[in-house]
Amino acid sequence: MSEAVVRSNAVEVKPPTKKPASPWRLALREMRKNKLAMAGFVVLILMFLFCFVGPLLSPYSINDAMNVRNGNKPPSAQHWLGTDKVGRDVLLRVMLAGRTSLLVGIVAMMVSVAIGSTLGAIAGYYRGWVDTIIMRLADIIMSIPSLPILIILGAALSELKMDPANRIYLVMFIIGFLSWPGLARLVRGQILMLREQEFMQAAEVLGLRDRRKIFRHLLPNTVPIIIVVATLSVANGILTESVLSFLGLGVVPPTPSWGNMISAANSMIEFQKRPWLWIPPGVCIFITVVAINVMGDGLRDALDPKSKR
Amino acid sequence: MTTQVIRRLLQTIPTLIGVSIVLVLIFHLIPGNFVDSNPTISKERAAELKEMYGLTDPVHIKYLKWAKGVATGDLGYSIQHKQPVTTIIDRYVWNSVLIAGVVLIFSWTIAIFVGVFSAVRQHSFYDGLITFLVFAVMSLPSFFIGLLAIKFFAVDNRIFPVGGMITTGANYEGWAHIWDVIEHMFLPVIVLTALNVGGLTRYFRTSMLDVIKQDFIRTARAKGLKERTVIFKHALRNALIPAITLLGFEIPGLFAGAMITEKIFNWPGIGSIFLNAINARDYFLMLGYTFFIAFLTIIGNVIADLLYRVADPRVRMK
Amino acid sequence: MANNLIEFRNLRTNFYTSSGVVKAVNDVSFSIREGETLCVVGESGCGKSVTAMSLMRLVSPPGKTEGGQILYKGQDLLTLKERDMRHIRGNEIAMIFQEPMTSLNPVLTIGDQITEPLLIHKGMTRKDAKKRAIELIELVGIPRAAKIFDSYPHELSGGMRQRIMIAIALSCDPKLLIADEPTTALDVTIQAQILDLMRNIKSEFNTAIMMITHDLGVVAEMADHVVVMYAGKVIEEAPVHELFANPKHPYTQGLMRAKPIINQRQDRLYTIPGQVPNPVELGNNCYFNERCEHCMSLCVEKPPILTTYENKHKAACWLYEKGGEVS
Amino acid sequence: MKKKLLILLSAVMAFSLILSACGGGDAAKPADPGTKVETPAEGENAGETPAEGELVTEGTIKATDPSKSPANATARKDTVIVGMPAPSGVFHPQYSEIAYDVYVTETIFASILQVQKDGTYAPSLGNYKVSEDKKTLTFTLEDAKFSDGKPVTAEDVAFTFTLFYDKSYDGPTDAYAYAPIVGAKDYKEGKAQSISGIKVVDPKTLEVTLETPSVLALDVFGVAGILPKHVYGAAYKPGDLSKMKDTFTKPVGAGPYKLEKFVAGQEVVFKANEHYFKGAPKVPNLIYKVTTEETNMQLVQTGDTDGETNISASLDNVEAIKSLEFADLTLNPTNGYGYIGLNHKDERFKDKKVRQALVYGLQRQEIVDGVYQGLADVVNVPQSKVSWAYTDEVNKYDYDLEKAKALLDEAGWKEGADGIREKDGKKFKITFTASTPNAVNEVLIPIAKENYAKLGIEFVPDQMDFNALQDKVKKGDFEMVFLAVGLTPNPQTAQGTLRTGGNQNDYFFSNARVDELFKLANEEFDLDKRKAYYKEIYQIANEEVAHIYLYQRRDTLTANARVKGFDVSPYKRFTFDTPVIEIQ
Repeated sequence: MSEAVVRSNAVEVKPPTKKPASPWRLALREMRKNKLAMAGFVVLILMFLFCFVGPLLSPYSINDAMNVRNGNKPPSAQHWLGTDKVGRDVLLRVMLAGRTSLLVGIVAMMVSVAIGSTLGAIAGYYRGWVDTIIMRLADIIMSIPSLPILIILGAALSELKMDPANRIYLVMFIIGFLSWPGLARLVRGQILMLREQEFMQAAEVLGLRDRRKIFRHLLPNTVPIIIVVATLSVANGILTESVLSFLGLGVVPPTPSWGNMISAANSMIEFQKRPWLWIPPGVCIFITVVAINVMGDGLRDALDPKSKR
Repeated sequence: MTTQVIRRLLQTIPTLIGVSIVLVLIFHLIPGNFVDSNPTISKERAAELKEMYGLTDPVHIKYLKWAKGVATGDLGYSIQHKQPVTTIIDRYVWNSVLIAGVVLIFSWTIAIFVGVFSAVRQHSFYDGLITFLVFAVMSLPSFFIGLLAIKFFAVDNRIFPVGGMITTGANYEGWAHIWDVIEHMFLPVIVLTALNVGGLTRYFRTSMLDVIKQDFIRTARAKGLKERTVIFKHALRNALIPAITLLGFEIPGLFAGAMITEKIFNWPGIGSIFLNAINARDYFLMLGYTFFIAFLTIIGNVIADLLYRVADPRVRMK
Repeated sequence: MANNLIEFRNLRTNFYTSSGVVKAVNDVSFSIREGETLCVVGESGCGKSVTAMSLMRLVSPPGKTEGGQILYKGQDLLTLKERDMRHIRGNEIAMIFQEPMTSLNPVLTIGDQITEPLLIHKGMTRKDAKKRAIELIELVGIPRAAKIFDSYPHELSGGMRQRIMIAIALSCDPKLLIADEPTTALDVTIQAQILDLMRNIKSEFNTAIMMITHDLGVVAEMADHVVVMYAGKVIEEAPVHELFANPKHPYTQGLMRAKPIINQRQDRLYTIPGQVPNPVELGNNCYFNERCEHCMSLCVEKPPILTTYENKHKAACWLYEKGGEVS
Repeated sequence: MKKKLLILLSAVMAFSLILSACGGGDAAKPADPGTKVETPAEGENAGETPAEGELVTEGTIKATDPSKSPANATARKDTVIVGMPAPSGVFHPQYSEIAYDVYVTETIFASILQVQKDGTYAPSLGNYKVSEDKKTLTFTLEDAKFSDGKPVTAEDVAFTFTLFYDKSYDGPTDAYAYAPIVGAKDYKEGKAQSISGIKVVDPKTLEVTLETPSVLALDVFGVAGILPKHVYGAAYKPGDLSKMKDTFTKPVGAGPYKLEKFVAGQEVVFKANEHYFKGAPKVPNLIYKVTTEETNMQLVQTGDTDGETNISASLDNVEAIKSLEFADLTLNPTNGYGYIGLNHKDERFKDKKVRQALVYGLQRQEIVDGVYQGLADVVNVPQSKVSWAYTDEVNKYDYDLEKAKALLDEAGWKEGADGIREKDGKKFKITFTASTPNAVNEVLIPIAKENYAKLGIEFVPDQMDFNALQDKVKKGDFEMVFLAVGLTPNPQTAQGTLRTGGNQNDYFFSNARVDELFKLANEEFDLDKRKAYYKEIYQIANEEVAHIYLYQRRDTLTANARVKGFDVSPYKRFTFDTPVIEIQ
């Protein structure tokens, strides 16, 4: 049943007036009640620890020489998750790959948020031709199918004499760059609404500069929506990277990422014979993305005043 | 109405031009080309061929030549297939459309029902379970789900065919042929639907939650309508209308998703051809196909936009 | 004296919110007689709307009707099967709401929405239903009914929409019409028209009306009988003239004083001091005690009981309770 | 046409099939945690494959129990289904470029000559004779008919040959470079209506006159699928072959089968050509089914296919096929090889001693075994060991660290304080351009890094996308690079890589004697004489270290044992067996 009735009846009841809770504290409280979201948060923290602290505890190191004679060994006491084709410890690789994948997701998100919120805010604030140009640009990027363009950019930019170790940054930026229009639209919508509100007239009266108005007064008000989109786009970044890796255009070996680890096990025989190669990275992607998604969903519920119980 | 349609169509022109410029620029940057990958031809011959294909033109000439062709419905010449790009697209795209269409229908139907159910039972155990499941299928890379599906459904248990679109050598006719194709569609459709349905389900859930809180739902209930009528006639209709605009953006998503599944399930669609084209550096096929999808997206958006105006009485065109 | 159409007996509806249990309707009893207009008065959040929704059995989670009975024609509505209850809603008991702008479904035509109850409750054919719907539209005073039938809500003004809501509510000749602040969101002139319309309906069809309002002007104009609610409880109940002439409860008195009176210039309107108490933290006392001018020690110790006095006047206040003075 | 395999090979590299590797039977003990994994002892020699016992790495492994063939395969009494990656639908012998289109055209069209298992040409639809001055080739035809029943005549052959020289011909054959016919230039430039060097003598005889003698002309004319002029003539307009492209999916030829149906991306269905001049094929229906790397093995297993051309030769796959028991597996050396290219313009690599040191100092066997587990050989010449022109009378360059060090010392590269060799104040640091993802590089890079460190050379990998790499190589912008190349039956094509200024010679290798030998060989049609020339070429390439030759891997052909008669070699593809295969 809906909450409509509740809203029109019971919620007229004034909220408890114990402490004037800030919206953030309210959101946090709301978050804490969402068990699924909290679980996601905890899992995510564990995953970060696993990836960033784990390798320090491993007896192996990325600089270990490869030894093909020790390759494709099933899990054992020495190698808990076995070894890959060229004899590297899968557990260590999974952890290091996690660093890459998480980093890709986070940086891609930051790029997307930086571009998306700035352009969105500018478009929403200035309106007119600035808005038209920015939104047209967003349209263009949104209407180009992202996967082909990712593939092509990946190929085109490999022209830059790029060390494969640095290529992940490229991947991050491409993923980030292609995902800003969605956020820009959301932010623009919010800003269009906000700029008509009274506190903005106050800012107007104070004679603040545009930049200050946009970045100090307007944008902060869109933070909840940005946070939600940002969270979800981290998950998206991780998935996109893995698909690119499958096509051989993502993070390239020897730098491990979850995506390229799975795609290294690309034949059915490998799939059946050596599950330790693809199950660990697969499970890691799964856990991480689910965790981020449920957390993002929880955040959305918590930060969205409309969905308050 | 007609003027609205025309105006809306005219508005797409700058976007289309923008898209085409961006595409040509990007494609121009791609290293390697088809001709140079043939090791048996002399340098003179290679130069001759590149000239013939217009690969040596500076980028603005390339753009103008190509744009001129596009304006007349010619997307260029596939060097690899030695055919016009439109012929190649026509040869393979329908198989992709078939999958995309079925996936679209399935994923929307499922997403609507699940999303509605989940919204109606908000915060219940079912809602939590569905939320989790939805995120679960969204949380695996498409190729991985595809490979897993083949492993479990086609290799370990031979429930579905391993891949392809028809049983080779069977020469089925009529219904047998149709059933054969359907059988081969199962796995790719399941995988693509699973991937597609998650986001949509969330969308419908949120959208339904918004609608269910509206006053007119209370009115409908107060009329003594059955809950089913309230949800599906009164609430869903309101939730669906804004979703129409989503349809436009479904197109690139579906075709992009299909690229991976076609590759894995050996489905003879345009996606796998495109992937090959990239690897072979079949310049115009890459460019043509990408532009084709962009074009579909833009047109899809226009149609969605117009449909929205038809469907929503509040903005209905007079 | 007419029969009781509806009888609330010790109704309790609670809301389980994240901050605690809200007793939105707390042991409420009163009745509505056939053909009578009963007004329920109170501030926002006093539980008057929830009482109505409880009657319709449309309280939705986290709210729950947990005690008491609502007798309609001798049947307890609260124990009715959902199917039977559906047959009562919109058919025997109809309801109109405060926000005419949002209470109609924006994507369905007016005609669709008016004919809906006719089709399901009266089993009419589409054709008959349309005919009846057009009659109803005319009945509520909207000209060019046939054209309106095919329009969408956004094409109508607020007043017209509220008329349409009334038409929908009347479509099945209900025994009881619940009107939840039907005029609050409307212009004053429109308000008067809507109230006129409702009065006409009442006299024409002998429909009982349960009108929920916070506007004593509306009460004076419409009511036969008045129930005053405060913080989920009925604190006073009386025939309209009796109440206006002789308000007993300090809260009611406050309400009366807070009402501007025409031709009488006041420097300041009277306001009842203090705030509505936090519904979660209600103690075992008179909920009005903090704001009451006449607060006594007893008032903070024990809740007063609704007691019947002369002229069918009921009130829940220790001031009139001898027992109160004793203990 | 010969180039298709090369294309296939590049494609293979581009997609970089990750050849699954298996350490099965590896006796090496797992290293203790925390210690560096030991690399095999220095000087340990190649040759031994993992202690697997008798790993057959070449030839045919017969099915052990043909009766295990799946029922649905056995049920096909008149149809053979062969799996392969998708052909693109260019079914025209002069245009088909990717290997799978070539498979189809070879099945539908017949050519005058046909390649044998050792790479030599044998008469097929006809034969040829060379004139005294070696400039005139006379082709004679057998009595043969096209699948539509019309006879094959010299007119058809002339028509076919002429197409190669059309101005608008954009197929993969560089006809003029291989077979400079008299008058071809004039024809191409539109100055002549026909090519004066192509002369129909009588309906069974055709004379072709070349400007200069070229043994490569056979690679154009000998293997060109003959087009029936009465069918294709309608689509032919000099200077505008656009209509020819409409005929791609409606091929008509004189080959063993005719096209019944082409379902793009799915299958190519053939019917036996009852007019085939060597007698109608025994199998009435032949289907090429599109398969993918991921699942082609499963299709053989389920009986969906009777044969599969594209299962990569890895230990995993070999074992899996063996375990099917009903399938014959043919392992052939791939007609190509992998090598490390050196930029001969680089000052350091100009010194032969340095180049040799780089070969001696690299554990090639270790690398090759690491990648292919025995299913590949280390090679020392740029030729397949099954070719008639092959020689192994060359330096084997077995791993020899001391010798490598000595050579570098001699070359003036002295070890510096940091252990890195230097000369004239310059450190010896090699940037290694490598494509990624790539299975070979994955193994090669760590081993080479370590090997060369021992030599006092810093080895820095620079990994990139395959196409980017190719671009760099074309521009000469590299020092050292790993690549693989395909071979053709005619050893003469190697001139592209070894001759000064050769089209494939991106490494600036230049040797006057090699240039001379190639010229001599190209003007000689006698096999024995040519063999001697090539031998010398290979010896020079080996001695001079034109490239660091690495390996020749394996290709497979898997066939359900119910189909008999496949007898393939790296040169002779299964398509040539289609007229003779039988179902048991």
